[in-house]
Amino acid sequence: MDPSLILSNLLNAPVLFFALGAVAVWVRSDLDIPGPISKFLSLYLLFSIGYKGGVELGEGGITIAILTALSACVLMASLTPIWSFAIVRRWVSVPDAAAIAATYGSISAVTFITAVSFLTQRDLEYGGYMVAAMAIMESPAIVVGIILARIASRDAATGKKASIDWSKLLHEAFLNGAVLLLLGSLIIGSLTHEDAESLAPFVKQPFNGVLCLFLLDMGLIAARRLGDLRSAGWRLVIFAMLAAVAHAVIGIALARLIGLGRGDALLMAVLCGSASYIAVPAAMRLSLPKANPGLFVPMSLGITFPFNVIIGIPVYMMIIDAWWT
Amino acid sequence: MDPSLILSNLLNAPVLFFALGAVAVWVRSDLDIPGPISKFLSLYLLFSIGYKGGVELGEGGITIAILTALSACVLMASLTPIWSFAIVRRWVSVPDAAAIAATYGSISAVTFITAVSFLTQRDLEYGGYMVAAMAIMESPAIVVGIILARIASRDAATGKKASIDWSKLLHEAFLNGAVLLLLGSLIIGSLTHEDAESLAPFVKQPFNGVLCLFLLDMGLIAARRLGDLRSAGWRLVIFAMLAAVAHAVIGIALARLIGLGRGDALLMAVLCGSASYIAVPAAMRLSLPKANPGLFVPMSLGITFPFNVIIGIPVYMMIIDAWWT
Amino acid sequence: MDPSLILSNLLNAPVLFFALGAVAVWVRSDLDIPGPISKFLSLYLLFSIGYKGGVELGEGGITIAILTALSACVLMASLTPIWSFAIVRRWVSVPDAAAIAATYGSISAVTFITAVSFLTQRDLEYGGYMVAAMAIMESPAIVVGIILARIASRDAATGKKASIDWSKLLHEAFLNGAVLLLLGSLIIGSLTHEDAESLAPFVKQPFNGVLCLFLLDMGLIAARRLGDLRSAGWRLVIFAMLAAVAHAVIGIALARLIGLGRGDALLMAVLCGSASYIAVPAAMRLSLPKANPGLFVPMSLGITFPFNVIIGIPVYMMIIDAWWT
Amino acid sequence: MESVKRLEIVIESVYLRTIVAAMKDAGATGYTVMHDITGTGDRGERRGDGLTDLSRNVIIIAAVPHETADAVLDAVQTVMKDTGGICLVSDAQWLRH
Amino acid sequence: MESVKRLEIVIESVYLRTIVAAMKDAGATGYTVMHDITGTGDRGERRGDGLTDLSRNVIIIAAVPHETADAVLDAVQTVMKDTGGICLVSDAQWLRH
Amino acid sequence: MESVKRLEIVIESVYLRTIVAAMKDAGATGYTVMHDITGTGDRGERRGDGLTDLSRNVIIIAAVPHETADAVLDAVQTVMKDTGGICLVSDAQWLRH
Ligand SMILES: Nc1ncnc2c1ncn2[C@@H]1O[C@H](COP(=O)(O)O)[C@@H](O)[C@H]1O
Ligand SMILES: Nc1ncnc2c1ncn2[C@@H]1O[C@H](COP(=O)(O)O)[C@@H](O)[C@H]1O
Ligand SMILES: Nc1ncnc2c1ncn2[C@@H]1O[C@H](COP(=O)(O)O)[C@@H](O)[C@H]1O
Ligand code: NA
Ligand code: NA
Ligand code: NA
Repeated sequence: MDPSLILSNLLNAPVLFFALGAVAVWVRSDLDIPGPISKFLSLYLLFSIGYKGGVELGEGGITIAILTALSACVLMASLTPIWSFAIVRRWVSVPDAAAIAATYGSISAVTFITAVSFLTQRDLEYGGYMVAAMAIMESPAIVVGIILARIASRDAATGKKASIDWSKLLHEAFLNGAVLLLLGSLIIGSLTHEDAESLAPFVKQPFNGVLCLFLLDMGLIAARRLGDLRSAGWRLVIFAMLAAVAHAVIGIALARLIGLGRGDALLMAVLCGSASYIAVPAAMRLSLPKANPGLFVPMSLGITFPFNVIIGIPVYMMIIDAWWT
Repeated sequence: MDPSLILSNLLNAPVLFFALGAVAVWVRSDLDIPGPISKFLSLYLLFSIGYKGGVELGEGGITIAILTALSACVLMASLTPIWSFAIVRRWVSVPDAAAIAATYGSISAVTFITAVSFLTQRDLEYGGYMVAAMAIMESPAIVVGIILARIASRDAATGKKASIDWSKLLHEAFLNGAVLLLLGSLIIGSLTHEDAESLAPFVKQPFNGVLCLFLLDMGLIAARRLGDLRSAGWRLVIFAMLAAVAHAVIGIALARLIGLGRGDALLMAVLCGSASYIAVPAAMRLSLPKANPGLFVPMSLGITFPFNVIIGIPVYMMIIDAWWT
Repeated sequence: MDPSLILSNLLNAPVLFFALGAVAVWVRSDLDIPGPISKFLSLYLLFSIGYKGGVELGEGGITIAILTALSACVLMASLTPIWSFAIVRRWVSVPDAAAIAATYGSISAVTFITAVSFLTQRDLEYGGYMVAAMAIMESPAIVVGIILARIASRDAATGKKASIDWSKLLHEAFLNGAVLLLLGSLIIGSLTHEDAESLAPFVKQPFNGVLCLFLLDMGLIAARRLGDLRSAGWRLVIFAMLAAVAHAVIGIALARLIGLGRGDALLMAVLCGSASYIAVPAAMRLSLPKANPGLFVPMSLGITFPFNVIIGIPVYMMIIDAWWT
Repeated sequence: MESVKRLEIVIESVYLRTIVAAMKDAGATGYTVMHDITGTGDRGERRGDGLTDLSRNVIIIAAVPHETADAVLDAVQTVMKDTGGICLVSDAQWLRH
Repeated sequence: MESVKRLEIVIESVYLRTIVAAMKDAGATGYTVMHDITGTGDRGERRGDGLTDLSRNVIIIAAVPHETADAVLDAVQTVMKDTGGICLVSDAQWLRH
Repeated sequence: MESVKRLEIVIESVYLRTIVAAMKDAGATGYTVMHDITGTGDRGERRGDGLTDLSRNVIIIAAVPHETADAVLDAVQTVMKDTGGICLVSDAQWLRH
């Protein structure tokens, strides 16, 4: 293994802008990115990654190999919450455990996008279908998390079942804006791949720059949330890091098993190893209002996200490099 | 005529993103584009189309042919409200009829821009002066609409004249932000056409991508407004479509008469066939508060706009292709 | 001297868009750029100018010549407030004089950026370290201004010392968002200069276009503020112009003395000749609430800024051209 | 502290200038405006759309001394007859700076 | 002018739909919403982050006739038991358009 | 429901931190802030400009129990002596969650 990969990742513009955001919070600067701009940058990134993935899918078509990979991803997204729940349930209440479980079963689009930028810089290829994999991994964990909460609270002595508004929940899980934009751009990209040139300068050229600005914003947000971690306790902090590594390694093993290339394997690793901080927390607030957002949000945003972006991605790459040769 | 042109227009990225926006509303997703971002995208499009048009005008200079075309456009913008008023007055009150008349006499910048993108994709040329035509067609209909409302209410038995604040009205009509930015960019483009390269990457490369995002937003907005149509009744819905076709065909005939090229003829068609949903509604709210915005806004935004973007543009192109050869 | 340079600067797209903004206010149009978009455009410009400067610094390294130039800049930023205070103190109160002094000691990033765009258009080179100079010139004047206010009020008969919250003040002076983003981008640029290509299309291509939109916004803001000038009186209006010229000429002389090139000399001139309207006013509101923002804000934003952008830059260039040959 | 009437007006944003002008004419010397307000009333939901300013509300708050309150309220009612909207009136104490 | 109860509710924005639905069911016919509200209360600071809508407040203002006020207040309290938030109630006069 | 004083403060946004700190010191435990507020008062129009935060208002709402109300009001007045702004005080009932 080559530790210089970690160092060189640290000297990567996106990672450094993330650090700049965190520094701004620590020195209590008033540096701030207005809310609508955050949303715009994230809309752009989803639009762009979705469209590019779709164009590639449209050119290559859907193969058995792709369907296998997608199935593996959905499987991971559905199983991860189960063991995560079993582990954290020892330390926190049922709703908190379910919310954390759902968070870690789902994915972080920005981590994925940062990994894509990492691959591009190293001229490693990846398949457009991995974007589809990202889109379909966002939601299953939400459903599994809520089912876990329900089963566990049924077990409890009171006998009172927690009632769940399933239509609202499925709606929240599968039709939230980010998922819809990603899937929509993917489909539109695959339908219009023949004249993709007209959109190429828009989806490609500013991509890295927008990612830097967005990670600056993520640095601000993550560092602010970090303070909430006091209430989480050291066990959850450690979980937030170990879960990233463990899930990523399982993802890499799975990628090896089904014969993915190195680029796809890295993306699979970050999908499995990352945790949600947009779709899942919103769904949890609605469906499990008793779950404390002061736990699952800072774990995902303050620990797992920076861990993956700064250390995880190069480490997973080193593991893959070692394994694939 | 070649129906495949309609189909191929349906598989156009901007049109598909418009559809994605509408779908998002129908499945009640929370996909949303923040208000300031909507305004920014529209500022960019006006800036960009104005500047490009201005550069071309500056290079070519103003000719008799151009002045003829501009006069034809102003004529159409002033006459359209008159017959529109006469038609819809049978079904709605005087202020409602006047507001609808003004709406259909004016133009929709996004329809124009979508038509420009349609032309660019087909390598058809158009003159920069058509942008000037768009700018000067926004306002006359507002004035004509208000005059119609005044005359018609004077006819009524009461004898009470509706008083109009002309300075406020003309101000609203000719100095609203969109018109000013468009005209300003046009003039600046024509003054600085010699070093237009320094702005070229900004005004050209992201254009199609921004249009896609903007049409996504328009899809969200149009689909939300569609619900308001219940109060409009089927006659107005049919008017909203027939008016588009009829005005576009008159526009095409006029273009033929004054000898415009095919690209310019298409732009003339969409200018005549489109209806306003920014400048006019705002002016009507102020000058005719009794006019129900639940009628003229959804007619323009929910029917005429999608009709033109999805079906109208390729159909007008087919008519022109048949006529010009 | 060649007066055509002033004329040709007047026919520059950024300057014309600034004028368009002012015109929009004068005709009372509703043209408006939403607040979050203003902030976004300014974030982009700071990010971009900082990163490009950093890449250049990283490539060239830090030399004695650079350190000399930076020292000269800090010196100017610290001395300018002293004589400015002495002059305006005759006409206004101590806090007002101190606030004006701080304003004129600090710099205007947009003036600097407009000068950069002016140089680029004329293919004149400038050193990346001038961006560093801009970053370190923002803050000293704030501190000097507050010290002046303190000394002057101590002199007064009452004997009551104005108490200053130094930690808050230094914080405001050195860690405000704009300074931090500029310095951060500079450092990141110099650290990652080896693969600067991945960000090049983002930081370079839209730069001029964004500057135009931003100057449009500045035109709106400056023209609105101009009305506040009634309370300022003609002496301060004249000061706002003479100070620009005088400080710029001192800056040019200094540049000549330490042997800077023509491009760097122009940037030095605008740094010395420009006045702050973001960092300083915010700091003054907090530290000197008795200072009337109706004086120092419109002086800087309504007079000095347009003066420099429209007339100052080409005039300073002519002076430099005459002197350097 | 001075006893005043606190007026709280919800009105479509296109009418902001109109109603503020009317209130000033009637003697109101100060007011505060909140933007980007949504709401539902007799005439359906108003959520605006960011593109047009149509169908978006503002809230105007004005503290008015008792002696001018009636005149200002009359002015508000006259404008609202054309434009719709609501006005809530309550008593408050004004702490002057 | 009609005498009404003025309810002013501060609640996390994810619960906006829930509480508005409950208030409508209890008889409230109109309401006004302010967005992007920050605040501090028992459960710490809420400043949101623009990216997620989590941890950002809205304010809902509703003028309710005295006869339905109790039902609406009950509905509000039921929702707030799960979601947290505050509700201030005061008397006001409603000037109808 | 508990009877409280409802404070509504309009102040320039640069002073938000200052006044909130003063109110907390005086015993206020919670508050709610609305941003991007414009207005007109003795010192002319304040409409801000998006670029600087200067000349833009915020509204702070605080429900304060009667026993701490006077201390908080004193703190507010002390800050406002330097900064300007207005503070409206009224009675309200607080429905706790
Ligand atoms: N009972 C109410 N309480 C609070 N706000 C209301 C109420 N009724 C109407 N509004 C507000 O006033 C606006 C105009 O009301 P309307 O003209 O009745 O549709 C609505 O969009 C709401 O924002
Ligand atoms: N005393 C108070 N006065 C005004 N607003 C309050 C007060 N207490 C809480 N709030 C608001 O209500 C929200 C939720 O309060 P809590 O559930 O107590 O954290 C806070 O974020 C504040 O915006
Ligand atoms: N009578 C009033 N009613 C409502 N708001 C006011 C009133 N007077 C002043 N304000 C607000 O308080 C801010 C500061 O007021 P002033 O310090 O008097 O200029 C203004 O910008 C308004 O937003
Ligand atoms: Na995961
Ligand atoms: Na038309
Ligand atoms: Na200076």
